[in-house]
Parts: sequence; structure tokens; C-alpha cells
Amino acid sequence: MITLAHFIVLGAVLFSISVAGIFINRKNVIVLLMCIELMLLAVNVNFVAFSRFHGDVAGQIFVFFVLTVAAAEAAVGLAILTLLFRNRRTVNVGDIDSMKG
Amino acid sequence: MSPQLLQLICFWFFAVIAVCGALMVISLRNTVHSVLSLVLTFFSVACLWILLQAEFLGIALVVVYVGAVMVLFLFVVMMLNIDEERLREGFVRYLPLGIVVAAVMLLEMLSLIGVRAMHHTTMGPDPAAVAGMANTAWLGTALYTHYLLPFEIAALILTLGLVAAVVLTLRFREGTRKQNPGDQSRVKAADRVRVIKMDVERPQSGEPQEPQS
Amino acid sequence: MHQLSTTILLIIVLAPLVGAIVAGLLRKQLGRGGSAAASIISVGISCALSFWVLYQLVWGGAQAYDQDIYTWFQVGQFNASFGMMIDRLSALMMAVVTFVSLMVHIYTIGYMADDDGFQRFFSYIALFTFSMLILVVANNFMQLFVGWELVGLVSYLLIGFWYKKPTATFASLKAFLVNRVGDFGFVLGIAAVLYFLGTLDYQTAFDSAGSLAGMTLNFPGLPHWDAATVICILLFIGAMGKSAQVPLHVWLPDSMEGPTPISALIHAATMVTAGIFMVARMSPLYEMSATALSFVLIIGATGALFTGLIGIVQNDIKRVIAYSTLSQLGYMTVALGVSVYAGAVFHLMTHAFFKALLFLGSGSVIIAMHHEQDMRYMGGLGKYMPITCVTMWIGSLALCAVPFFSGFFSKDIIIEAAGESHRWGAGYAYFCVMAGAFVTALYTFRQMYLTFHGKEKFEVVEGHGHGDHGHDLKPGQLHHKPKESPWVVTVPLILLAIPSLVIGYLTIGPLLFGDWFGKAIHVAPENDILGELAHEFHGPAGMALHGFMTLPFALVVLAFIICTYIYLFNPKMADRVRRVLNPVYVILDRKFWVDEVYFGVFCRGGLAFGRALWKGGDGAIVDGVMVDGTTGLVERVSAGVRRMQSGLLYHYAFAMIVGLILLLGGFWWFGGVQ
Amino acid sequence: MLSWNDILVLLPEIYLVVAICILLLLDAWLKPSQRNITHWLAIAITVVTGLLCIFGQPDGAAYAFGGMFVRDGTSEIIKIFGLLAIGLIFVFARPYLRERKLHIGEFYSLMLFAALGLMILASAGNLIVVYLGLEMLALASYTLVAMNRDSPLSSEAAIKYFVLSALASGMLLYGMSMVYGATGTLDLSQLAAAAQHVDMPNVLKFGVIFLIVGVAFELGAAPFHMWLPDVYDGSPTPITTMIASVSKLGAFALAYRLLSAFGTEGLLTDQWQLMLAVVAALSLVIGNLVAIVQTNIKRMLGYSTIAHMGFLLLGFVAARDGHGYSAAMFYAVCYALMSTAAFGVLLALSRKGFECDKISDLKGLNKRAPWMAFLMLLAMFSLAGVPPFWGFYAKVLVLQAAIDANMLWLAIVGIVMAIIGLWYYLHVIWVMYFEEPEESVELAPQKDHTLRWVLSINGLALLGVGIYGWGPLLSWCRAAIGV
Amino acid sequence: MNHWILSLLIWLPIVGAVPVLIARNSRAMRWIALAFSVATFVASLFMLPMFNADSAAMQLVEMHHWIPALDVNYALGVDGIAVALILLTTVVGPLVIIGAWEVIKDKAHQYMACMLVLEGLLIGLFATTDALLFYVFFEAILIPMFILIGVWGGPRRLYATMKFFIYTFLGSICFLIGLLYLHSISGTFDMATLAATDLTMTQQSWLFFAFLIAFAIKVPMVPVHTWLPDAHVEAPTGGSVWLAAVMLKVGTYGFLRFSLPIVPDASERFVWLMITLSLIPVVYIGYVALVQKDMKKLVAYSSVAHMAFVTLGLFIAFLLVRDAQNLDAAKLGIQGAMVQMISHGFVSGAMFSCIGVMYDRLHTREISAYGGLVKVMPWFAFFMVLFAMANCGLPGTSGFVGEFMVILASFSANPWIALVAAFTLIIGAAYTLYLIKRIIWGDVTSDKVAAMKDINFREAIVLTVFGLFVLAIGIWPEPLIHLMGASVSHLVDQIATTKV
Repeated sequence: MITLAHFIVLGAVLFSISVAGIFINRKNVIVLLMCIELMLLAVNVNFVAFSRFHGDVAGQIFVFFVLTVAAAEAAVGLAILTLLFRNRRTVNVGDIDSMKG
Repeated sequence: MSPQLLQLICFWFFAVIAVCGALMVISLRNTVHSVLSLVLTFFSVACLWILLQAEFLGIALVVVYVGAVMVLFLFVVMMLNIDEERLREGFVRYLPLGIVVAAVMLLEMLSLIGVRAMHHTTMGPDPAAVAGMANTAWLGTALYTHYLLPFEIAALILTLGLVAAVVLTLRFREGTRKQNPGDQSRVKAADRVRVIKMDVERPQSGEPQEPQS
Repeated sequence: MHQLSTTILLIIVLAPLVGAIVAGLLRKQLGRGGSAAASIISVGISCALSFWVLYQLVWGGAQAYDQDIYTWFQVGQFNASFGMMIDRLSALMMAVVTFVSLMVHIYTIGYMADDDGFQRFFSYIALFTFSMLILVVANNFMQLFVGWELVGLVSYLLIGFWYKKPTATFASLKAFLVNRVGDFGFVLGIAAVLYFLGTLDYQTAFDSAGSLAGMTLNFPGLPHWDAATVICILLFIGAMGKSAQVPLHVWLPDSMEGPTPISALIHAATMVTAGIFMVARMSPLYEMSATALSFVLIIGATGALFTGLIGIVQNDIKRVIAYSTLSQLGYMTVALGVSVYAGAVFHLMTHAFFKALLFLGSGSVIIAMHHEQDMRYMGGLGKYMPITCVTMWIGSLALCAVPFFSGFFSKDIIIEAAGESHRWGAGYAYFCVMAGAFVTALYTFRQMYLTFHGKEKFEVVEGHGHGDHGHDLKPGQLHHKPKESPWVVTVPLILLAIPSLVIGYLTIGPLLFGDWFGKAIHVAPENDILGELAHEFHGPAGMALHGFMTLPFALVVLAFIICTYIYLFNPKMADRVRRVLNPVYVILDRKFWVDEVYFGVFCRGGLAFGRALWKGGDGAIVDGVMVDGTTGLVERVSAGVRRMQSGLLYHYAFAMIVGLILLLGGFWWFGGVQ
Repeated sequence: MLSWNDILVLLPEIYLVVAICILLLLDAWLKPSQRNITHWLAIAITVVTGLLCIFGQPDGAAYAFGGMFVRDGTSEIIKIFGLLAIGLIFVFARPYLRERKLHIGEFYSLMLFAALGLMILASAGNLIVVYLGLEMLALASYTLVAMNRDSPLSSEAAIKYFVLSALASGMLLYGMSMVYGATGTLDLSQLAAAAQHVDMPNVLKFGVIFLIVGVAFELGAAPFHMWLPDVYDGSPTPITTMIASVSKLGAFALAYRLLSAFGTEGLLTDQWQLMLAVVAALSLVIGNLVAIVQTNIKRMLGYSTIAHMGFLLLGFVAARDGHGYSAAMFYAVCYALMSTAAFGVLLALSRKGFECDKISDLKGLNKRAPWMAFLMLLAMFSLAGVPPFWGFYAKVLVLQAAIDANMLWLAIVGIVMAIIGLWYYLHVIWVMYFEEPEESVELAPQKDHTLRWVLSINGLALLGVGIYGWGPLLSWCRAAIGV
Repeated sequence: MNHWILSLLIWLPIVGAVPVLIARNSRAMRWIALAFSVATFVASLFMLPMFNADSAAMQLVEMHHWIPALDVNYALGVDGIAVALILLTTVVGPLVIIGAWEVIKDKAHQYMACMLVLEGLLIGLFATTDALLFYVFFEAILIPMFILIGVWGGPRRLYATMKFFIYTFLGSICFLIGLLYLHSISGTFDMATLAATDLTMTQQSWLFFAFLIAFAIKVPMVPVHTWLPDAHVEAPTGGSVWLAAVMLKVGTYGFLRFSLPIVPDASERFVWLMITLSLIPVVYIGYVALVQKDMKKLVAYSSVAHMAFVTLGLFIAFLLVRDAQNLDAAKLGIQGAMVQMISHGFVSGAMFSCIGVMYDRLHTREISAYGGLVKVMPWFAFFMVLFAMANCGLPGTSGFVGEFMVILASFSANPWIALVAAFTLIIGAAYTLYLIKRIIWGDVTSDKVAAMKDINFREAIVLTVFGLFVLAIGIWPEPLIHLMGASVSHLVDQIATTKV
């Protein structure tokens, strides 16, 4: 039967995958953003699982807010992305290193 | 078969799909494809939640994320035409590193959390059911009573997001020609044609005459 | 018994200071005459008063004076004051100092007549008189040291008086530094006195001198030396510097770069004898340590003979006298060494007169020769300048200890004392002083003949008259015949010649064999050689007559004959002798290479050492390694760290994730898990 | 549910929200020429909010919305100084923005949103509220950083800031989820109690590691500091000022709320102390070392911020008793105002077409504008921690806290780095005072009188507080923490 | 009861800096600056009758709570030593201002302001009895000095200022750590209380080294002395005078206020280290000074050598008190150190003023550029020789007193120490008179030198005042010694009492 461990491990796996994604995709910002979405997803899985485990509503509420904020963040983030693209004609973060040192 | 077993099967089914989807997100060459696989992941996770009787969040995830955020992603991806090739280069080179890091991460996390300890902690009964109402109602009451303040703040954050997006993207370009129907309909004949008397003359040779606008 | 008045004593000491300040600071306003007058009057006053004081002490029945004037510092029970101890010893010194100084003042009017530094010179010598008096009247070690250093300062200023001459400035520096080497020991000596006796006051120290017996140094890392020996030797090192004892004698000959009056006053009559005076003053302490006295004896004897030898080969008229001074100081030191302090002071006095006379005389010669000092260009001056010649002869005979001359009595006593003494090293000393008598005569007569007799070795080139001294002239050429010096020069000569003749005869009786010095000089009974000598002393006349039959006189006569033959009748002989004795000649001419060694080791060596420390220590190690090394390291490290900030987004992300992993791992490692 | 008490406690925030909305609407109707109205209005709003914060302050702590919202001394201090910083930035920024065609109403509304986020964060009583406040602050910051839309640099800075910050908040959330999982509560006031007897202690500690990561990121402590120099460098100077002052106060608030929630004995045991210590030491070293080689003064100050955050962390390291927290708070406040002063001078010196951001741009400032040079000197000496300036006492307090906590080695690292840090601050002074001005750049401060006066007050405050004011401030901080 | 005069002394010059800065024309500005510094001097004279030299207690006490939270107070008070040093400061103050009168043309306002602020801070440093306040002044002094050297300094001033500032900052921040450590032990910053608190040997040793680094750099002692020559060489005359005359004393003052009373046992434990560190410069620096080509460097090095006598005098006290029970000798040594401090203040200040006089005329400090000055500027030569003689410790000048006393005392501690210390008689005379020989005596070397004018009235005032003090202390040091006597005895008692 399903135990807490299942979900926590799933969350951990998703988290690790997102980390791996960040490591592997060094160019494409959009994929980076998606990896972060994955990370948030992992978080949410944890929350829901724990909430259910504790029989406490707070966790699910938190998930609700995370979703909301993530939406807003996505909006802003993509806006910034378009801005960047407009200025740089690329979303390849491999080329974006005009500030260093 | 017992419901527990069924649950377990379902869990494994969706979990595997979710993980595969996640892997595809980070590994597919085409950005659009990765977005779509992300959608897949979300979808299956939503199913997992519903499996946990968190129906509202499951639906919300599908609606809000799949319906809005991911579409936004797709939109952006389409809007900015990106040459995939350059974005994916070095993928293979970094793959091992990525795997190692992820593995280490996972190892540390699991060992620190001590999943073994949790392995026997089964889920309790559905709290909503205990409270005697549907999950959504259960969530809603909490949200509008005890969590009113965060709710309001979240609203403000959305406003802020709106303002931010507008600030960043909306721009009035100089030199763009816009129609103004009011002016168009308000126009008079005199405004359209102006009769000019010109005395006859020949243009100076050498420099070409400016065309009258 | 009545008390001497403090006021008068203060006047004696301070009058020259006032004179110096007036002459120095108001030199523009007063002009040459004014400042000369100022200083001469001031010194005259203190001279007169000194004699009055001496009179009071000897015949007026005044009791010795010992009082503090004001407290210099007072820490715990240590205190140092300025004060005066006037007993017959210091009174005698005062008299001698002020008298010679006065003579030199007068003489200077003539000698420095056409020098730009006229006023400056007067203010200096007045200042010197003041410093010397401070030293003489001191009633404690601190003040003694003050005077000690002040005379050193003035001597420095005066040797370098003609600051344009590189040799002069060099000589002044040398004099000061060598003296400082002496003072180095002297200060330690004073410190030792304070440590062992707990006071700096003479009287207290002398009274408790007895307690030194059996005291020893005990400190970690030090042998248990006898206290008295340590004190006395350290103090004597100071005396060696000031009184130009071997091996610190090197500054005195060079000091002849200064004007001649200075050579007379400071470097013959007074300052250089300060060391002798000091030891005599400290007799109660020295009597406590035979070792120290033997040390004194050896040093003195060595100086007495060997410096004299150098004198034989000198050609500069003043240098001859300078070396003779060194030799005579050696005699005095020998006297001290055999604890005939009175004899030392006696010889000090007589020597002051006749040596001042000799210097001033040579100065007068130098004037006549237009500042030509090389005796090889002189000769036959006797007929041009009779007074100088005669007075110089008197001085020379006194120097050679010809009976009835003042020098005889003092020197003969010393020789006899050296013979009588049983102190360790006395035999060596006896030989040295005896041979020294011969040597003295040798260089003295040589000098007299070369200067005043024989054929004239200078030529007179008739040319444009006065004003330019010996410019565009080869050495030994004069514009006009040498002539006798003006009265301001000759009068002091005469006035000094008189005591050179008679003072010994008059004073030997009371000074040596009467208990004239009283408590001022303390001689332990077992060292009382004078007492023994007193038995065969039957009045000065008898002593003088007996003197004709002694070995020293014979040596003098021998030397006289040799010199007369060589320098008067057979001048070729001199060169031949020199050729025969060439190695000896070279040794003497190079002054035993002492100067060269000192210069090489201390000056060049010191500078090289300093440069090494500077470049190596400060430059390379401290700045190079410590300071710049550190900054360089920081720069390099920061440049390295900086490269991590690649500007690439994903690197930043890696950094975060790696950080996270490390934190997790660290926590895991440090066993956060139960 | 909603009682008057809640309204009263939240009065400043509520007022601010309403005011922001009004400002937004009003600004939409104003012509660009009338922007000054918005300007003054925004300043007025800031001031009023500040006053509300001060005067509505209950003695002790007041709770609202069932402990979601806490209004205590700490939150009061953070809010007041945050608003103060915002107000200063408004004043300093106007000429700069105007000359760069950035003087838009949204600037003000976004800044005020940031302020609101800070205020919520400062008095959050629940992890959810912490998160929301943080995000509000963050979103406003991203937008402001990217505000200069035509500048590639600022959009680059924005994307870096955004992505990394999102990553960080992801980790933070993960930590929160773990804490929640372990304790079963999101309420900060109950965490300490719950933390004492948890059946899954590892999960809790594990979660707190992630929390620390999140905190470290917000502070900009190494190795989570990478975003900071680029953001300082890329964003328009007023925004840099905002990041350096308001966000740092926010970061402190975050750290304080999260770390203090667990009490001082229970979880901040040696490992945690050690981790914070390592992070602190690392940021001290990296910040100072890299700052030395900078030529761009904004970047240099960015690295110096990293170093300062290292110092600030010393306070948390030593937070066995409240002294550490109060020292850290003192440091945060002090740092906020030092950076407003430093950047204020840069703002005052920048002109149309001339961005004063190279250190070499300050050459011979003492000749051209002695007063500005003097103010910069005050700021630099204060940042360097030379008495009798304010910054010195901040350093003293954190060092003392570290020593009291037997972390002598950390204190020594601190001072060694302070000495190295001295170098680049002195270099700025050196350039201003000891070098001749270049003919090419014309260094004339803005004519704006309000700016000059306020800036002067801000600069002199660094000296004044150092000479007298720091005592009261310190006791205020201590009272707020409750020691 | 609160006294006011110390606060007056501190703040008068600092406040005076404001009108100086805003004064319109530079002539008025100079007079204002002079007025304020002279006023400070007069005020310091008024301090004397109020002060009772027979008591070792802190007098003219003023006390306001500053930071109750940390028990930091604005606490002022002076004993004899502090009074002497304050007088030194207030005397030097007007002199540097006169010395810079029309010499400084560029940004003269700021220069004078720096001078005044520096004076005020130094007075504050000597007047405070609160450790943290002391530290604040200790550090704050660096700022005007930094600006002085940096703005009006010579060509290599970047190197010099940075070296100076970072060196000293390093020292002072170690001091700070020490203070905080003390505070975490004793919970107070009051120096008297700190002197009374018991400390274990370990604690004392830590503190001792913290203090050592701080003050050794300030003094400076070998091997952390190299900032001084560079700073001096680059500094303007006024800066050098302040640096040499007063700022170096800050280090030794710190030793006798912190190391001696607060950590006596550690000081005793490391006394041979200190004595060695004090004896090395006597020889080492002496030789280094001998070969300098730049006269400012030479005098700077000689300062290092002279200050070594101060530390020597302070620390032989431990041998004398603890081992030999020879309290009088200990007092003698410490007194000597104190007198040496004051005397060196005047002598080195005067030396640097002289060098400034030469520099203003020929704009070089190369010794080789000069020669035969006595011919062209006899009055200057007079003063120069006077101060040179004081510098090599000639009796009758102040330079002699301190060295003499220290040597006397050190013989009682151990003759070897005295032996090395007395070496200064030779080497000190060597480098000083070698300098004199090269610049004063000899024939006029160049036309430039021949064209040099003798000192003008203004310079004459400065040099005369210095000269008077040098001679006064040399001829009659007793008043000065009496002024400090009680405090010195008290210090010896503190040294005698162990804390573990």
C-alpha cells in the first residue's frame, strides 16, 4: 500500500531530475525555467503528501499559494525573457556573459 | 484485488510516467517537446494528488498550470524563434556530470531524510472526509477563514505580476501609425483637399525636386 | 674656617657662559672688538675670582665647599643635582683652566685677527671655559658627565672651526665619535656607581667606597667581577677617550686641524687633562681596586712611550707637539696608575703651562710663516723672532725635564714613582717612562733646531704685499721676511714662560710632600709611594741638583748631542739615518697603522654593515617578504577567485547547487543524522 | 473572523495597499510632465506609512489573523528603516531617472510594492506568509532591475536574478515542505515547540539546511552570492540602491524569522552554527578578495556587500542568546543606510549620458565637488569600519557576539578580511582626494537641492550615529529582540 | 562631579576646523586656525593649576554615559603622564600651523582643518579613561593623517599612505579584538576596572600579543617599523612633525596604559622578548640610519631608535620590580622612558621642522644636494646643530635626560642591557653628526644652495620655541619629572601586583 515514503522519494527524484536538468541544459533559459517548475512540483508533491499524512490542511493551502505565485512568477519571468530576447536576439545564456569578474 | 493494491499500481503507473516526463523535459532536443512533456509530468502528478484525495489541487494543477502557465511557455517558445541546435550543444558532454550530481543529490537527500523510517508510516484517513466535507469545501473554508491574509497577499502578488508584466513589455513606439476612427469620421472636405496656386517655373537642373508629400 | 660664598663660585662658573652668549648672539651688534672684550672680560673675572678662591682655600683658611645648587631630577631616593665641590684640587684646576684660557683669549686677538669667524671663535672658547668649569666644580657624577660632554661638544665645534676644510670637519667628527666611545664606558661606569653605591653624589659615594670591598656583579650571564674594578675600569675608559689614551688617542693629532689657540687650550692644557683630573677625583674609588690601577698604569705607560716615538718623525710643527702631549698624558696616567695622584695633578699643572706655551709659540711661528706649518720649510727663524724663540726654548727645556725647569720636578717624580712602585706592570711602566724621557728630548730638540736654527729653508719672493696669504706660492715661499708677532701674541708667551720656569720649583714642596690636597685626594697607606719618596726629598734645589746625576738627564743630554749633531751640523745625516732605519721609520710614519685599521673597520665596515642591514633587513626581508609579499599574495588569490565569476548564468546555478550539496554532505559527514 | 484588532495591527500595510492602488490609478491619468506629483505623492505615502508604523506600534508583540501576522519590535525596526531607505531612494533617484527617460509612475508603485513585501516579510508569522512576502519583494525587484528596458545589461541582470532567485526559492520551499513534514505546522510561533519533540528529527534538520540555503541566497552569502555583483552592476543605480538596502533588510527579516523560529538551543546546534560560520567565513573571504580587483564601483560595492553579509552572519552564528540577533539587526540597518549614502553620491554625480560607475570616474572629486567627495569619504570609512563611524560599531557588535560565542577563529577571519577590505575603500578615497581630475569627464553634482540636503543628512548620519546615536539604536535593537 | 576642561581641550580644535573650512579668504583662515590652536594651548596651561601632581589618581574627571548597553562611557581624566603628553600636543599644535603658514598653498583650508582635527583627536586619546573611547580616538587619528600624507604628500604617497594606514589598521584591529575579549571577560571598558580585573596567564598572554601587535606597530618597533620611514618621506612637514612628535607616543602610551597594568604577568613572562625588541633597533636601526641618503628617512629611523628607549625603560621595570625588587631603579627607568617620550616629541618635531625649512627652499630631501649651509644660513645652522646635539643625547638638551636615566636603570636590571643601550651614544652621534657634517659643514656645494635664504621670522619662531623646550627640559627636567612622578610610582605598584 502507499506510504509516505513513496511520495517523498518521488519528490526527491523530481528534485534531483530538475537539478540534473540545470546541469545539463546550460544554454536554454526556457528549459532552465522548466526545471525550476519541476522543482516546485517536487515541493508540491511533498506538501500534499505531508498534508495528507498529517491530516492537516496547511500543506495543501501552501500548495495552492505556490501554484498562484508560480503563475505570477512565470509571467514576470517570461516577460523578462522576451525583454532579453529583444535586446540580445537570443535566449542562449551561453552567450550572455557581458558582466563577469 | 484490494483497493490498496490498486492504489499502489496506480501510484507506480503515474509516478513512472511523471519521472519519465521529467526526464524527457530535460533531455529532449526540441523545446516545444520538452514543454509538452512537462505538461505530461504535471498531468500525471495531478493524478497522483487525486489519488491522495487532494482533488481540488489536482484539478487546479491541470487548469492553472497546464492550462495557463504551460501555454504561456509554449507561447513564448513560439514567439522567440530559437535555433535548437546551438542550445543543445554540449548536452552529451555534460550528461555524465549531471547524472553524477543528481545521483549524489538523491543519495544525500534520501539518506538524510531516512526514508526507511517513513516506509512504514502509512497515510492516515482523508482529513476532509473526517471533517465531513468534500476536499474542495474543506480547503475553501480554511482558505477564506484562517488563511485569509495569505489569500489577500496572493491577490496582491498577482496584481503586482500584472503591473510588472505590463511595465516590462508594454511600450508605445514612436513612429508607429495608429488609426483614430474619431478623427477619421470628424474630418471635413477642406481638410482633405487644399488647392494651391503655383506660378509656372521649371525646376533647376542638377538637383532633383523633392516630391511634395 | 669660613665658608666660601656660593655667589662668587656661581659667578666664576657662569661668567664665561654669559660672555659666550653675549659674544655669540650679539656678534653683529657688538662687532669684533665688542665680542672679544665681552668674552675676555668674563673669563678675566672668573680667572681672578678663581685665584681668589684658591687663595682663600690655601691661605685664607676657607673650608672646602660642597653644596647642591638645584635638583636636576629626583626619582625615588635617586637624585641628581647640579652642585659644586670646591676643594684645593678643583680650585687648583679652576685656576689653571681660567688662567690658560685667559692667556689664550688674549693671544687669540692676534692670532685670529683676520678671520671671519672672530666673534664665533671667542664665544666658543668662552663657552669652553664654562663647560670645563662645570666639569671641574662638579660634586656628582651626573654633572661631571654633563661637563665632560659639553667640553666634547665645544672641542667638536672648535676642531671643525674652519668648516670649509674637509679635513677639519672630518677631524671634528672623528674627535667627537672617539670621545663618545670613551663616554660609552663612562656612562656605564656611572650606572655602575649608582647600582653599587646607590648614589651619584661624590661625597656620599666616596664615604661608602669602603663598602665596595668584596662586592661583585651577580647577574645571569655575567662573571662575578669585582665591583670596584668594574666601576673604575669603566670610568677610566671615559678618561681614555677624553685624555686620548692609547688606543683612543687617534683623535688628538687630527684635532690640530683646529686653530692653534684651541690646540693650546683644549688639546694640551685643559680638556685632555680632564681624564687625569677625574681619576684623581675618584682616588677613593680607584684605591679600592689594584687591578684597575694596573690597567691604568699599563695604558698610560704604553701611551707615554709609543706616541712619543711617533712624534719623532712628524714634520708638522703642531703635530710634533700634539704627540708630545699624548706622551705627557701618558706620564700623568702612569702617575695615576702608581697612585701618585698628586704627582699626576702636579704634572698636569706644569704641563698645562709649558705645553700651552709651546703651542702658542708654534702658533706665533705659524703666523710668521703665513700659516705654513711644515718644519721642513722653516729654520733659522730664531733671529727673526727672538721672543718666540726664547720662550719656546724655555718651554722645550721644561718639556724635556731639564732640572730647575717646572717640567723636571713633575716628570722626575713620576719616573721615580714608577721605579718605586711594586704594582703589577710597574716595571714595564718604568722602562717606558725612562725611554720616554729620551724620546721626548729627541723630538723636542729636533723640532727646535728645525724651526729656529740651522739655515733658512724658506725663500722670500718679493711680490705684491699683504692680504693674500701664500696663495700662488709654492710651499716654503714667502712674500716677505718672517717677523716677530705682535704683543698680543708675545705677552701671553712671556706670561706663560714664567710659570714654565718657576712653578715647579715653587710648588713641588707643598703640593706633593706637604698634605696639600688634604681629603681631596685619598691614597691608601699601602700605596703611598709619595710618602716613601718624601724621605729622600730635601727641598727643590737639592732635588734639582741631584737631578743632574740621574739617568733621565743623561738620556736628555744624549738626545741633545745627537740632535745637535744631526740637525745643526750635518743635515745630510738625517736622511741617511732615515734610510738606514727605514722599516722603523715607516712604522712610525704610519703611526702603527692604528688610524687605517680604525677607519677600515669602524667607518667603512660600519657603513657597509648599515647598507647590508638596510637593503637586506628592511628592504628585502621586512618590506620585500612581509609587506609586499602579503599584498602580492592577496592580489594573486583574488585574481584567481575572480575568475570563478564567469558571468555565465548556469555557472552561478552550479555554484548554488554545489553549495547545497556540500552543505548536505557536510551535515551528513558531521553526523547530523541520528 | 476579521476583527478590528486585525485591522489596527495591519493598519500600515493596509494603508500602503490602498495608497499603492490610488497611486497606480492616479499615475495613469498624469501626463509625463506631471510626474513630480507622483514623486511627491509616493514620498508622502512612504512617510505616512512610516509614521503609522511608529505610532501604531503596540508595546510588546501584537498578532493578527490568528498568528499569521506578527507586529513586534523587530518588524517595526525593519519596516521603519526599510521605508526610510525607500524614501531616500525616491529622493536620490528622481534626477537620474528623469535624465534617462525612466521616470515612470510604475517605478514608484513597484518600489512601494517592494516595501509592502518587505513589511509582510518582516512581520510574517507563518511560513506561507514568509514565502509570499519574499516573493512579492522578489517580483518587484526583478521588474525594477529589468526596468531599463533598452539596456542589455539590465535585462541580463534581470534574467540572472530571476532564474537564480527562482531556483533559490525552490530550494527554500523544499526546505519548508520538509519542516512542515517534520513538525506538521507552518506556524512560526509553534515551530519551536513542535521542533522539540518531532518523530522525524532528521527531516527537520534536513529541511533547515534548505532554509539556510534560501537565506544565504537572499543575503548574497557565498557560495550563493554569484547573482549579486551582476545584478548590482547591471541594474540602474537607484535599483541597485534598493537591492542593497531594502532587499538586504528583507533578507535579514527572512533569516531572523526562519532561524529564530527554531529557538536558540534546539536546532541551532553546533552543526548549524558551523554551517553558518563556514558560509560567513566564505563570504568574508570571497567578497573582500574579489572586491579588491574591481574597477567598477557598483560591482565593487556588490562584492563588499557579500563581505558585509558575512559579517552580518557572524551575528547569527553567535545567536545563542539574543545579542547575536540584535547585533545582526544593527548591522543590517547600518548597512542599508551606508549603501544608500554611497550609491546616493553616485546618483548625484551621474548625469545625462554619463554613468558614474567607474572608480576612475571619481578622480579628483575633491577638486570638482568637495562636499560630494566628503560624503563619499564618510560612506567609505563607515563601510570600512573605521571609528568613529557607524559601520565601525556594527562590526564591533558582531565581532563581540562572535567572541562571546567562542568563535574566536571566525572573529579573526573577520578582522583579517576587514584589513584586506580596507584596501578598496581607501582606494576610492585615494582616487577622490589624491588624484587629479580627468579633463574629459565633467564631475558636477546634480543641482537638485532636496537631493543634496537629504544626501548630506544621510552621509552625516553615518558620523553622527557613530558619535552618539548608536547607543540608543543598539538598545532599541536589543529591546526589539527582547534581551 | 564633572570637570569641563578636558572636553574643552578636545573639542576646541575640532570645532575650530569648521570655520577654518568655510572661511572665505585663506589669510583669515590661517589666523582662525592659529587662534584656535593657541587657545587650546592656553587652555591646557589653565589645566596645570587645577592638576595636583602629587596624586596618582585620575583627575579633572569627566564622565557621561555613552552606551549603557555595553557600559561604554565618555569618560575623561588625566594623570601626570597624560598631562605631560597633552601639553606636548598643545605646544606642537600651533607650531605646525605656523610652520605651514604660507608654505601650503594648495587646499590650505583642508590642511589646516586636518591639523586642528588631528590635534583634538590626539588630546582626546591622551585624556580618555575608557578603553573603547581610547580605541575610537586611536583609530580616528589615522584618518586626518591619511589625508595629510595623501593629499599633500610626495610622489610615492599612494604606497606610503596605503602602507601606513593598513599597517596601523592591522595593529589597531588586533587591539580591538583584544578589547572585546577583555570586555567579554570583565564586562566593562573602564580602564581602571580593567587594570583591576584578574586574568589567567593564558588570557593575559593572548591579550598581551594583541596589544603588542597594536602598539608595536604604532611605536614602531622592529620589525614592523618600515611604514614609518616611507610615511615620513612622503608626508608634508606638518604631517611629519605630528607623526614624529606625538603620534609615535600613542604606541608607547598604549603600552603603559594597557600592557603594563592590565596584563602585567604576561608582560613579565615575555619581558625578554620586549627587551630584545627594544634593543635591536638601538644597533640595527642605528646602522641603517647611518647610510640613509634621504634626511627625512634618516631622522625617521633615528626616531625608531629613540622610541626603542621608551619601550626599554617601560619593560626593564619588570626585571627590576619582579626579580630585583629594586623599585627605585624601576621608577628611574619608567621616568626615563616618559621623559624620553616628551623629549623625543620636541626633538624630532624640531628636526622635521628643520628639514621642512630646507625642503621649502631647495625642494629636495637628498642629503647630497646640500652642504655648507652654515655659510649661507648661519641661524638655521645654529638651530640644526642644537637639535642634532639633542638628537644624539648631549647633556644640557632634553635628549640626554631620558636616555641617561634609562641606561642607569637598565644597568641595575642587567649590565648587558645597559651595554647595548649605551651603544646609542656612539651610533646615535655617528649618524646624526654624519648628517650634520654633510649638510651644515663643508663648503657651499652648489649655486642653488648659495642662493638659499636664512630662516625668516616665522620659521625662527617655530625653531626657537622648540629650542627653548629642548634646552629647558635638558637643563632642569625636575618639574617635568615631578609632574609625572606620582603616576609613575602608581604604575610601578601596578606592575608589582600580580593578577593570577
